Amino acid sequence: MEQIFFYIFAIATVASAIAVISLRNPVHSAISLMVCFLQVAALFILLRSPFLAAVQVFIYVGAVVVLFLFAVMVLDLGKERFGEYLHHQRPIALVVVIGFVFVMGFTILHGSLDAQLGNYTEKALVKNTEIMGKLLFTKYVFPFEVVSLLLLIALIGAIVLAMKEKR
Amino acid sequence: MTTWLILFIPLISAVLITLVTRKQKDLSSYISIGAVVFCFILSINPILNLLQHPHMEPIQKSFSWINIPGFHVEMGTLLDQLSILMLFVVTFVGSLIHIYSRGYMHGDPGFSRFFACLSLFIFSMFGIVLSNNFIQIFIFWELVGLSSYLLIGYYFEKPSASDASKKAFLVNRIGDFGFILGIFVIFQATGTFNFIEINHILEKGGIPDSTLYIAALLIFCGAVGKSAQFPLHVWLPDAMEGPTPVSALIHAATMVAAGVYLLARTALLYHLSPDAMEVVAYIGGFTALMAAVIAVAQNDIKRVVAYSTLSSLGYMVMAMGVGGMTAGMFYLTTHAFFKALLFLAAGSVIHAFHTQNIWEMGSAFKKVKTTGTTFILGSLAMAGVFPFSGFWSKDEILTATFTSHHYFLFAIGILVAFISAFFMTRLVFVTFFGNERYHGHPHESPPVMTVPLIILAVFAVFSGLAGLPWFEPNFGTYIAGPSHGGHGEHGFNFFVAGLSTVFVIAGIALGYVIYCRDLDKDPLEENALYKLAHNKFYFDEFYDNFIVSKIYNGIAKICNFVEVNIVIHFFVNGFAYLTRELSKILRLTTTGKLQHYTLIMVAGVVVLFLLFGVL
Amino acid sequence: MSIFKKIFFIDFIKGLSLTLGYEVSKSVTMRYPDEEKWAPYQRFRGLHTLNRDAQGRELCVACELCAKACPTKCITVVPMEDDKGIGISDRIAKVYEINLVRCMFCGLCEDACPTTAIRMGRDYELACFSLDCAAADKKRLLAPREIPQEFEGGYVVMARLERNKEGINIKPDLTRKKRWW
Amino acid sequence: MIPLSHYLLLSLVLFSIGVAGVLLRRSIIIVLMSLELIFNSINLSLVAFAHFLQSMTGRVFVVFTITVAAAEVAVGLAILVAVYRRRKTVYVEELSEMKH
Amino acid sequence: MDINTLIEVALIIVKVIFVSLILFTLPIPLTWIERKVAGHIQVRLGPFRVGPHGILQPVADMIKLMFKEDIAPEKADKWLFRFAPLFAMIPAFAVYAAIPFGDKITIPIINKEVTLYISDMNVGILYILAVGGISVYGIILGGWASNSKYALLGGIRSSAQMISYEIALTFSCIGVVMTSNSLSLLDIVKFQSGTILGFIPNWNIIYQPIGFVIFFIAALAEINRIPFDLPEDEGSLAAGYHVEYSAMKFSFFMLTEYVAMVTASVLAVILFFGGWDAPLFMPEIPIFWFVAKVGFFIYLFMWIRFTLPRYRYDQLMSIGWKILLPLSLLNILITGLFLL
Repeated sequence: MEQIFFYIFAIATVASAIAVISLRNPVHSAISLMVCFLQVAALFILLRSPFLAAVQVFIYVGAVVVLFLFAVMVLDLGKERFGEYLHHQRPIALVVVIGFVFVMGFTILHGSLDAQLGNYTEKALVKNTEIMGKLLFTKYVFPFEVVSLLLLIALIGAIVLAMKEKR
Repeated sequence: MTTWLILFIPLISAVLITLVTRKQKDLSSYISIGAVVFCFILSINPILNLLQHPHMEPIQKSFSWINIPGFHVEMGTLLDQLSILMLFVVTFVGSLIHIYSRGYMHGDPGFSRFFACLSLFIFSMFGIVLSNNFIQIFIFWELVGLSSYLLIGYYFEKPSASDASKKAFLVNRIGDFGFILGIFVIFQATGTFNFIEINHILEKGGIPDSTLYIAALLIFCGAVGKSAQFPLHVWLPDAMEGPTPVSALIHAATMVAAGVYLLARTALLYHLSPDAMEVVAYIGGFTALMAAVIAVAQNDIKRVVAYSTLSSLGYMVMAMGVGGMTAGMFYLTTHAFFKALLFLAAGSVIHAFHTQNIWEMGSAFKKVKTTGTTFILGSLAMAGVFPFSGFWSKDEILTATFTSHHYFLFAIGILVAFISAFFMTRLVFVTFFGNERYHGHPHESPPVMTVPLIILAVFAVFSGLAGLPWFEPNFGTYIAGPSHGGHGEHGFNFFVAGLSTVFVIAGIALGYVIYCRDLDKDPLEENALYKLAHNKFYFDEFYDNFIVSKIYNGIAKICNFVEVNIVIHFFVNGFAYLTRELSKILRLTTTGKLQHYTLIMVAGVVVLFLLFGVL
Repeated sequence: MSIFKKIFFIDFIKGLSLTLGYEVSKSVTMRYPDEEKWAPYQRFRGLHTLNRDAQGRELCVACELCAKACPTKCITVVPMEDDKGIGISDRIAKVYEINLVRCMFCGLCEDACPTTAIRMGRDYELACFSLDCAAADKKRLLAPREIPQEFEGGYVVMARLERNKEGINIKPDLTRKKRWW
Repeated sequence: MIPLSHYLLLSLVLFSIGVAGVLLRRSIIIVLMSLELIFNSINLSLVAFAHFLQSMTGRVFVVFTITVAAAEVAVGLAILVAVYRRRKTVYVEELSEMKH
Repeated sequence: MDINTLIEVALIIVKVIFVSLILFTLPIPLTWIERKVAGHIQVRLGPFRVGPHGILQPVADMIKLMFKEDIAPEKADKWLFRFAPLFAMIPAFAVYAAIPFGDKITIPIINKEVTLYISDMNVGILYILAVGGISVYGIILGGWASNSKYALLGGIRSSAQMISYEIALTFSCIGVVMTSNSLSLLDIVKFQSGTILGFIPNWNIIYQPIGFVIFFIAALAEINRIPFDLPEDEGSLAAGYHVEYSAMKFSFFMLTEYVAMVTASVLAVILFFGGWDAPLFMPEIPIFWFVAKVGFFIYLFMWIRFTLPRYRYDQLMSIGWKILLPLSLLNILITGLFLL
């Protein structure tokens, strides 16, 4: 059962990811991106991380892709039909990427990059969110603060950048 | 804790005024006045404590600031007799001047800025007074210089004011350069910056006399700059471009006294180096005489007072030089009162007449009675007439000079007393009596200005009694030089007192004879000496034409040659050329296109994996 | 006070209570064509009527004063002699026509009439499908009205929607009347 | 039961697609989207490891990654808008001021 | 798979179908109610002709919408134009997967306990907010795909509005999460049972009055109701994002809006008004109190719609960012302080 779901989600993920980089219209790309993110969220649920799945939907689907759409619409890029939308460096790039896939795939399959599923307690799964919250505010409180500061800076930076210069 | 509080309240006030109350002008003055008055109230406790325990141990509170092996600097406060006295002078005179300023600066567009700078100044002055080591005193020394610069250049839209502030700043730098060198010499010799530790080491001895001599002279450089001694005295008269309360606070009562305070603080050093003391004494004496002579020939009321300040500072330095530390500090205290009084009264006079030229005043004593009375009281104190405070303090200096067998300096002292009495008489008569030369309607200043005047006048008259030699304890009980264990040298010499009184009365009489008439201009104007003095002995011109244009420009020309031909043409441009030629080759790799870089990056990862991971 | 207002949304609650009050109040509309009809006041100036006296004689004597008084000249009167006693005198209107397209229902004809023959009536449903009805002839003007002259109007009466070949007609039932206020 | 390597392979494929997008597309907005794909592949592998190793650290780290990604998109798109406003182009290779 | 699992799955499917059916049919009475409320507030009668008191009016409308011609603009993006209503509708329905309508009831005859919710997620509230956030896609894509400037402006406006207010909405919910110590809606409701001082119901509104006000305002903006219905501002944008839509696609948008309104009411009830908890010693009747409270909120939304005027767009933005967001942060802070 779980395997079926995994393969459905995986195939959908890959397909929508390919759609992201191959569609000509940025709006369509953004929609594919959204679909891809939703699939990843579903995979997170398979990986017993409902909180992360919700966060993924919340931030990626609910905010990031909307932001992309927003930018596309504000700049009105959707109507531009890109003449040549791929690069002249296409062949060499494809070679490199495929080489990358092979190299890394080889490493994953033949390396020791595998782990058996440890015996986990149901409690850890149910109380997932609570444990994560406690960790965030105890062990990882410093990174947490740093990241929140970063977010604040990004917020201000984005506002400053996007603001029209007043003359 | 109290000392830290005293130190930082003015800073907080300055910051508050700068950040918050620039628009609410009244509020900013209240904050500033409140801060300094609060400091005064806080400083009452140490004073009472001192009065009860004359031989109190110095209280140090410090924390480590820079701690490198072999180099330890701390931040701290030192509360001993000397600093408590200065604290009292600064807070007391400062409070009165702050209150006075509220009236004097009323309606000025930069009102808040003024009070912010004033608070900053008070903060830095406290820093000097309370610091327990050389580094800290130097920092606050410079901060005082900065705030003095800001306040002299307060009317920065006037070219003369901005020039004066620059001049003050630059001239002070020369002295400060010597000062910091002196600090390093001392550190080299003793390995510490802390005053008390230095004193302990000095008492133990073992430091070569030459080192002490050099250190003492270099530190004296700082005092020369800040206290405007010859040859760096040129900035002080120009500093009168600032608002009058500033002149009173900074350039009469407190900051210029910092040099004297420094000498007192390092008195042991000088005590161990008699040669240096000679230098100090003669420079002080020369300054006193020169400034007194110049003061005779000035027509600007503030400049007259400024030169008299210069002369008084020379007096104090001379006292320090002859070992009369108690006398010097006593004179510093009384001088702070009557000179602040004179400046504030002069400010009040300027407020009334809307001019600074004494030849455009006159005959207005009845219109400005309070100001006039207090001014005359201050002048009497300045002239050293019995029994005003000036008499007692000056007498002590003369006694100290006399008893230490510096008869030449003693003669100079007597002469200066005579000239001081003369020009103060001149100032009073020309300003307030004689025929009417003013325009408009002079009027008395508001109470916010006159009340501080009256308080200061009371102190100018009676503060001399604190040093009355027949009482025990007196001033010297608390402030004692290093040579005299517990007691100051409040000897009283009837010969000295009599001689000085005779000369003072002679000076007043001469002034009365010459100036107590209806005059339109100075009767001595045609005199050659007068002209020389009127032009301040051509010091400014000498500095401009000889030092700056000949020596300084010559060095500059040599430096310019070296820099342009060797540094710029060979090193800088040569390396630039080399770099440019090399970069022409390397530039080919930067296409500026993001995706090229990314491609190479990913390819690099693949290659690395092929090399190390897979194979 | 204003901060209190802001914190507790006083104005918002006032608005809500106002609308709630209206919600529970009676509606002021009438279901016009189907069930109810507005019976106008007597002073209403609708389609004209030509009156008769108590004996049923036409009051109009074709003096043409109304035609003279009409500012839009929409009244056409052609007099004729008559001895049949149709009118109150021996002069009656042969043709009495009002062009309703031009008429602006000012009521001056009514004022000018010496015999109170012409009166502004209370019919207001004057729309029609052909131009025939744009001119009201004598027959139409003389015909009795659904709301008689004496009826004191100014309220809603029940009505019935009637469809026939000529179009739609709303028949009022003057006995069942109501006021909404 | 799905082995860890499956998740890792999926993550790798997603990553490679992202890289390919960065390398191949000319529109800067698609490049940014591809970057998001890369972020997601990393998140996926982190969560997979966290799940299989029974460790919370990976999941916590994903929270940080998502935050950083959100910040990156906000700033990136703001830059994009600013650049587009000035240069009227969104093609990456036309924005090559950084050379020389 | 054993029989029990099958029954469970079947039960879930039944529940899903049941809830979907309710949601599909709910707008039918709601449109009628809304028009009636509008009529009465404006001192008129509202729909009256079709059926007694016009009760069949929505059916007539539905039939009309079904048989209208389905027009797509020529230069529209056909696929997105077609899918946008679905994008709007699916999240609106998906939200109900996590909403509890009541606790357990026992079906009398087969004597089986049935839970009155589709699933009790342990991140329920987060799920609802996340999925609710997706519904912006329908609007923004519908607006963009129509290739019409009114629609595009409406879409952009609404996406900006929804993103802005979603933050305040989420933050106001965090206060509730903090007091009830759980992300699960079931737990949140259970936390609110009981009374304080014996008679005041232990509802979150007591602890979170500011939170509720923020939630309510932000919810108004999220579901595009007056006074925040800028996306379909008739005055300046014709009808906003769905100006080019007609027939069934349009009805999908309408459906979405009504479902969103119901969702907002349901959330308000669950988070702040104790869910199915009966107030003031009233008897516990399954679902009844829940429906009653939701009904009240739906009525409140309609009532507000015909009371308040519409805000300007800049006012909308400044309310969201300058008032609600700081207030919600303050609310979290205060809640935290109280919890400490």
